[in-house]
Amino acid sequence: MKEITYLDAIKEAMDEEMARDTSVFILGEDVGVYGGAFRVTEGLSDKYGEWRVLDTPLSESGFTGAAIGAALVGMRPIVEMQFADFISCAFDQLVNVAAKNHYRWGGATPIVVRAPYGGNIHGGAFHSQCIEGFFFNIPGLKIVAPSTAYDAKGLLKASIRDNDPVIYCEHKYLYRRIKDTVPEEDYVVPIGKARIALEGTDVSVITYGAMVHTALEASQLLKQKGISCEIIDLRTILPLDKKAIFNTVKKTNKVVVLHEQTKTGGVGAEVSALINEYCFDYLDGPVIRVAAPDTPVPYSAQMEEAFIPQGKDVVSAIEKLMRY
Amino acid sequence: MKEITYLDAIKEAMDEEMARDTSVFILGEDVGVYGGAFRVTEGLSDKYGEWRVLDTPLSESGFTGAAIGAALVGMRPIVEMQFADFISCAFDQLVNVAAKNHYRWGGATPIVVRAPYGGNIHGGAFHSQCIEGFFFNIPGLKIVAPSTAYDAKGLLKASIRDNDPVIYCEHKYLYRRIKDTVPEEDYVVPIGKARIALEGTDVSVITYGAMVHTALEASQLLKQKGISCEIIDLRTILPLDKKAIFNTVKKTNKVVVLHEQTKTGGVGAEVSALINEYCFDYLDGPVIRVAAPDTPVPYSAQMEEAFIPQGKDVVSAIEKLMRY
Amino acid sequence: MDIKREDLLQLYYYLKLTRRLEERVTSLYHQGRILGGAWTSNGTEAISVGYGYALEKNDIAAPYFRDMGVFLIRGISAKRIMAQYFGKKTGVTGGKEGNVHIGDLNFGVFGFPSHLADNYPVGTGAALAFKIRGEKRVIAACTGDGGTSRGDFHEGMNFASVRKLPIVFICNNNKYAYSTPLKLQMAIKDVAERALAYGMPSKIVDGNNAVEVYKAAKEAYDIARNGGGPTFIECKTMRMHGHSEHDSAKYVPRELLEEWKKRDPVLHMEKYFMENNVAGKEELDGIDSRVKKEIEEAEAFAEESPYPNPEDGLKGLYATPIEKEQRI
Amino acid sequence: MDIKREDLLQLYYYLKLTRRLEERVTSLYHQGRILGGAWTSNGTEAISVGYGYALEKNDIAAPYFRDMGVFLIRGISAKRIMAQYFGKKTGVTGGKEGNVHIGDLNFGVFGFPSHLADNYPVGTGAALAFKIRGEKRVIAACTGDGGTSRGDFHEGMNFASVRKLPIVFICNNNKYAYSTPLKLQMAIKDVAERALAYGMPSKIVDGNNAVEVYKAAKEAYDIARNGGGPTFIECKTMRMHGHSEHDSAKYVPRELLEEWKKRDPVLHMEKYFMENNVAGKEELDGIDSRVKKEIEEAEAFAEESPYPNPEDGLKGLYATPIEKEQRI
Ligand SMILES: Cc1ncc(C[n+]2csc(CCOP(=O)(O)OP(=O)(O)O)c2C)c(N)n1
Ligand SMILES: Cc1ncc(C[n+]2csc(CCOP(=O)(O)OP(=O)(O)O)c2C)c(N)n1
Ligand SMILES: [Mg+2]
Ligand SMILES: [Mg+2]
Repeated sequence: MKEITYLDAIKEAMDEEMARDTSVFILGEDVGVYGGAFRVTEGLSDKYGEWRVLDTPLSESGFTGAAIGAALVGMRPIVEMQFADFISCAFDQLVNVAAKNHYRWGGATPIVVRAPYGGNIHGGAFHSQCIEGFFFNIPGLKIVAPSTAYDAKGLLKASIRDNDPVIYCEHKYLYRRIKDTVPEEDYVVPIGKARIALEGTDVSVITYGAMVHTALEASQLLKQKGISCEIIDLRTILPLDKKAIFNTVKKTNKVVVLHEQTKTGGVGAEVSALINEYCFDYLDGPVIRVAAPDTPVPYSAQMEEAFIPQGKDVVSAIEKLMRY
Repeated sequence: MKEITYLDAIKEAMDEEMARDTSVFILGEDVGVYGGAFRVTEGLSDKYGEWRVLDTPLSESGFTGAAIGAALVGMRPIVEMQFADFISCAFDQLVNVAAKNHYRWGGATPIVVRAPYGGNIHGGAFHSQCIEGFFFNIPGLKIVAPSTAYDAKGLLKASIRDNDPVIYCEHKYLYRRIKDTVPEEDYVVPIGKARIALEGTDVSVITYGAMVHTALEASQLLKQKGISCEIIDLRTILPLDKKAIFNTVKKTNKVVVLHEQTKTGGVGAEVSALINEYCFDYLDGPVIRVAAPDTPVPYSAQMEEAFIPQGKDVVSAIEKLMRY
Repeated sequence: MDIKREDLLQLYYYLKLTRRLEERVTSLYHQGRILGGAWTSNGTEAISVGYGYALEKNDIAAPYFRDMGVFLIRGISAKRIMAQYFGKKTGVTGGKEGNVHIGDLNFGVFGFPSHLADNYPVGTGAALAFKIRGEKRVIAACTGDGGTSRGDFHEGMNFASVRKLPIVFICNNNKYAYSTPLKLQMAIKDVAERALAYGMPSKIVDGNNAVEVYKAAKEAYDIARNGGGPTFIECKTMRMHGHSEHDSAKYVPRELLEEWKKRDPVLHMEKYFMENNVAGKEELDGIDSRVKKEIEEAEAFAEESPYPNPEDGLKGLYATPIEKEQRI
Repeated sequence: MDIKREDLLQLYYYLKLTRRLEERVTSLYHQGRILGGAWTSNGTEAISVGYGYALEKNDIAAPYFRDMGVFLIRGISAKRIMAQYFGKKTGVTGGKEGNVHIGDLNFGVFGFPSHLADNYPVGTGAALAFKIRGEKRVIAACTGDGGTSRGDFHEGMNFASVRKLPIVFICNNNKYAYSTPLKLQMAIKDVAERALAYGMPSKIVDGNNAVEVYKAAKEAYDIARNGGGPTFIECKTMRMHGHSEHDSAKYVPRELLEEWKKRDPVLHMEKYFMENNVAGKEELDGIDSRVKKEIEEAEAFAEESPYPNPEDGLKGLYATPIEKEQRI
């Protein structure tokens, strides 16, 4: 075992998969010599050459489409969006080509789109978005969002080996801020499986991405107040691990869904609706959503802090729920 | 009062608004001399000339972006997508430019994007999509979806006069299939207000678009079995009329949410989550969603019929709920 | 470039097969016997036949919706195509898709996504794969004149040119995009001028001459195959029907149609065969009989084939299904 | 084209103001005193100053992020801009946005959406409005060399050219898009060749010469204003800093920077002024003092300004709020 950052976990996953399988390659803006805007691909172009770590023209739709075509003939491309926000320019290729190829005519499209997403970095509306909502209603895509270095590595490997288009949401706030241990040997974290980030008995917090850490912070505060939280880290957002969700509901009977994404039409809505539909009798209170308000991500420090759910917001939601 | 089709209601709204306000104009593919793929703009180019009913090159992002720019300098453009499905190509302009202009820097962007959407026409994955899910998690947009000629006209007028970007989902299956009465005089249907399509006492069906008619059909069958349905036609999808939703829940205590859109991450998830969050104590059973399965829209008649929610699906969901 | 007699006859065969198949589809459409609409390449078949026939077995085609010739040449049978039109289980996509929305990797054909020009970047990606792997394969991607106005046209062309990828871009310039004439689509005379923006060589060919299209495509493939990079080929033609069969195309001047009728690609080829002693009427009639029989069999096959089951629509979303997927 | 002395001096003033403002922002960035990153137009200021100054009062600018000169010339004050960098309530966007993500319709400036080239179609739309309404106004839209690879570049340029709209497209060709050199961005020598695809006239100008940019822009605006349609202007320059201040730009050859340092737009203009007796050192120093003072005042203003309130972030989503919006 060794301790590495979230960023290095992503890099290692790519490095190892590229070494293992020559059909894996990376393309995007400035991923080559420069090593990517966040330096996630640093060093890989030296190792694998400019055709496997390929700088593209500034054209998200073009290079995402190209990844799709390469995948159709047997490659396993990893597309890097410079910021997740720019994935909007590739929306059509992802939604209408990648997502529908296999269903429509049997064309498997094993691409991974790495999307550095999320706020807390004073990036404003165009460099902070959570983009899972763009794709959450699109059958045919898979969406993952790791919260630890371990999952970042294992989920990226699983995504690369998966035969479907996977949107890999890497939270850029976590890149260098978190570290945890990963095995020396090869492993994958299967797509479609949530994990219990913290076992608990009184209330469940269902979340993913950077918010897992916010939930953990809240759980510490609540522990002092005698409230035991179970934290479910979804890891895969599409499709959701319904079994894991239902299990925790059946255990604690009280649920808070937490995400950084804006509230309306977010992942939390689906989680809440599923629980309502299938675990209604197990609920001892409403499913409360803690999420960003329905606005673009504001720039200034004060507004952004108010925008992004904080530990204290989770605490007060849970306290409200416990009083129910 | 006069009886007109859903299609004519849309045309009349445009015609009257163009006559009333010279800043209103239409742009899109084949909207001019040809009158649009569905003939919704037929005759308008004769009346208002080729610069106010403007044929564009085949470029959804280009002409949607152009609409945004025209709106910023005081015009009120109506963009016609030839099929709603092609709005995917304009996703970036809508999500990153139109939706965020006002919040970011105060630029009001009064555009209407007409999106002929929905299935039941053997159009397959690219000519049948419900696209509200593309935009449902995007703060700054408004989304409306009329189910009657009356609302089609009134909501389109309201959308044109609104100062924000509105995605106007017109269900192409309804174009020539439904007719109802509209006043001779000018009227609008306000954005953000649902309506009660049928008053009832036992169970609420919350829906919109073509599914309102499916719900009505189901309510007839259920009436014979002694079950009284209340049908809420949302009309505006973003933002939702929470008051109307909560009122019906408080009245019937049992809810089915129905939509043609695929289930996961659909509007129904949000409706269910809102009810759970704010009306938990009023619920006598789970909120059940009746929606299309999570696949692209299949082409063949058999599969498409199974894909699109039918009256019988609503009936069985309600019967299940009544037994709860 | 020399072309063998047997290739000429094959070109003729596919031209006829495409023509008769789409003519039959048109009739069936008007009889209400197929499911959905009917878009055909009527009068412009030489394009897909020419560029499709010039491909080699391991090459790939990324077609658009007026490329019936390509589907047939690559080996997707008339039977499966007809069944596709009928919405049958035996259709190319098992009923998941309709009409020309066909793709089959077994025959090196990428699916056509309706969104025009989307296949330009997608094709570019396949070419990139060939280049990365050092394979001597090429891909041909096609779109219409209208499709060249889309951003994906630009992004695909540019990327392919920057990296000198083995792809040939075909454009079916049939003077209209639905009702929109060229002059409202672009402010240039020839679509080929678009290629200048990418430093990409281009050619303009008579899109009604299958042999000319074939030769131009073959030449461009050879260049691409040998590391010379992409070419853009504009095939000039005229759309002879409406955009689809429900469109009477009143917006098209009669004279234009009259003029182009004389240049029909089938007639053109027959005349060429006669003048150059490639084949006589009898031989051509023989080919035509074969084609007719094939279409009849295809229709019978389609008619007799079963419809898909409603629940088939739930299958095939993912290539890697989720472990113990919880269907709830 | 003649240019008045007073205009020349104004160009100089704005060139200096832009330079000194961004230099100050850079220092503040390194001191950790501004919020977020710092992208500047250092060494390429003549472009935004030139094309911005050539606009008339009722015209519009749709800038990109290296267009500080445009913001200032249009009348967005250095104070508000500095406050914007500090994330203050008095900033151009009240703290909703940061740094160069500025727009203000009161001064005829469209907001810059990060997504490069998005402002090309948006600008085209404003030009369309002018044409529909018969107004004699023009709009200038700008992007970088990298931005020209985007689909929206293509779609905006094409639409504007087909309809001969009163828009002038500016391209800041500074040889790099982040780390990506031109040769990996396009397979042409001059970005201006892109315009050929649209039948649009183009011009190549020295982007380090504010007067040349000004004249070229003015000429193009005149043509556009009088119904002559759009022009594409490529301004050749060199990005002298990293992509942003956190980028050391090791990938740029030293010699290239050395060469272009000699062509600095401020030096260039000062030399021109001396040689042509436009203004002497004293007068220019006077302008510089004025500029310095303005920047100092701007910084003081920004420092002293209050931060926005956290709840301000909930305001302003819609221009037409929903009746009795139910904030839950
Ligand atoms: C992105 C996109 N927008 C709109 C359409 C609807 N549409 C289908 S065919 C067509 C016209 C295509 O014209 P062209 O590219 O010239 O091809 P042609 O039909 O003439 O062969 C349009 C607008 C589409 N398929 N894709
Ligand atoms: C669509 C899009 N993709 C990616 C980015 C991230 N990005 C910001 S600036 C930049 C490079 C821009 O290069 P260029 O257009 O040449 O402008 P320059 O920075 O050189 O002035 C990139 C890739 C972006 N802003 N927009
Ligand atoms: Mg055409
Ligand atoms: Mg540049």
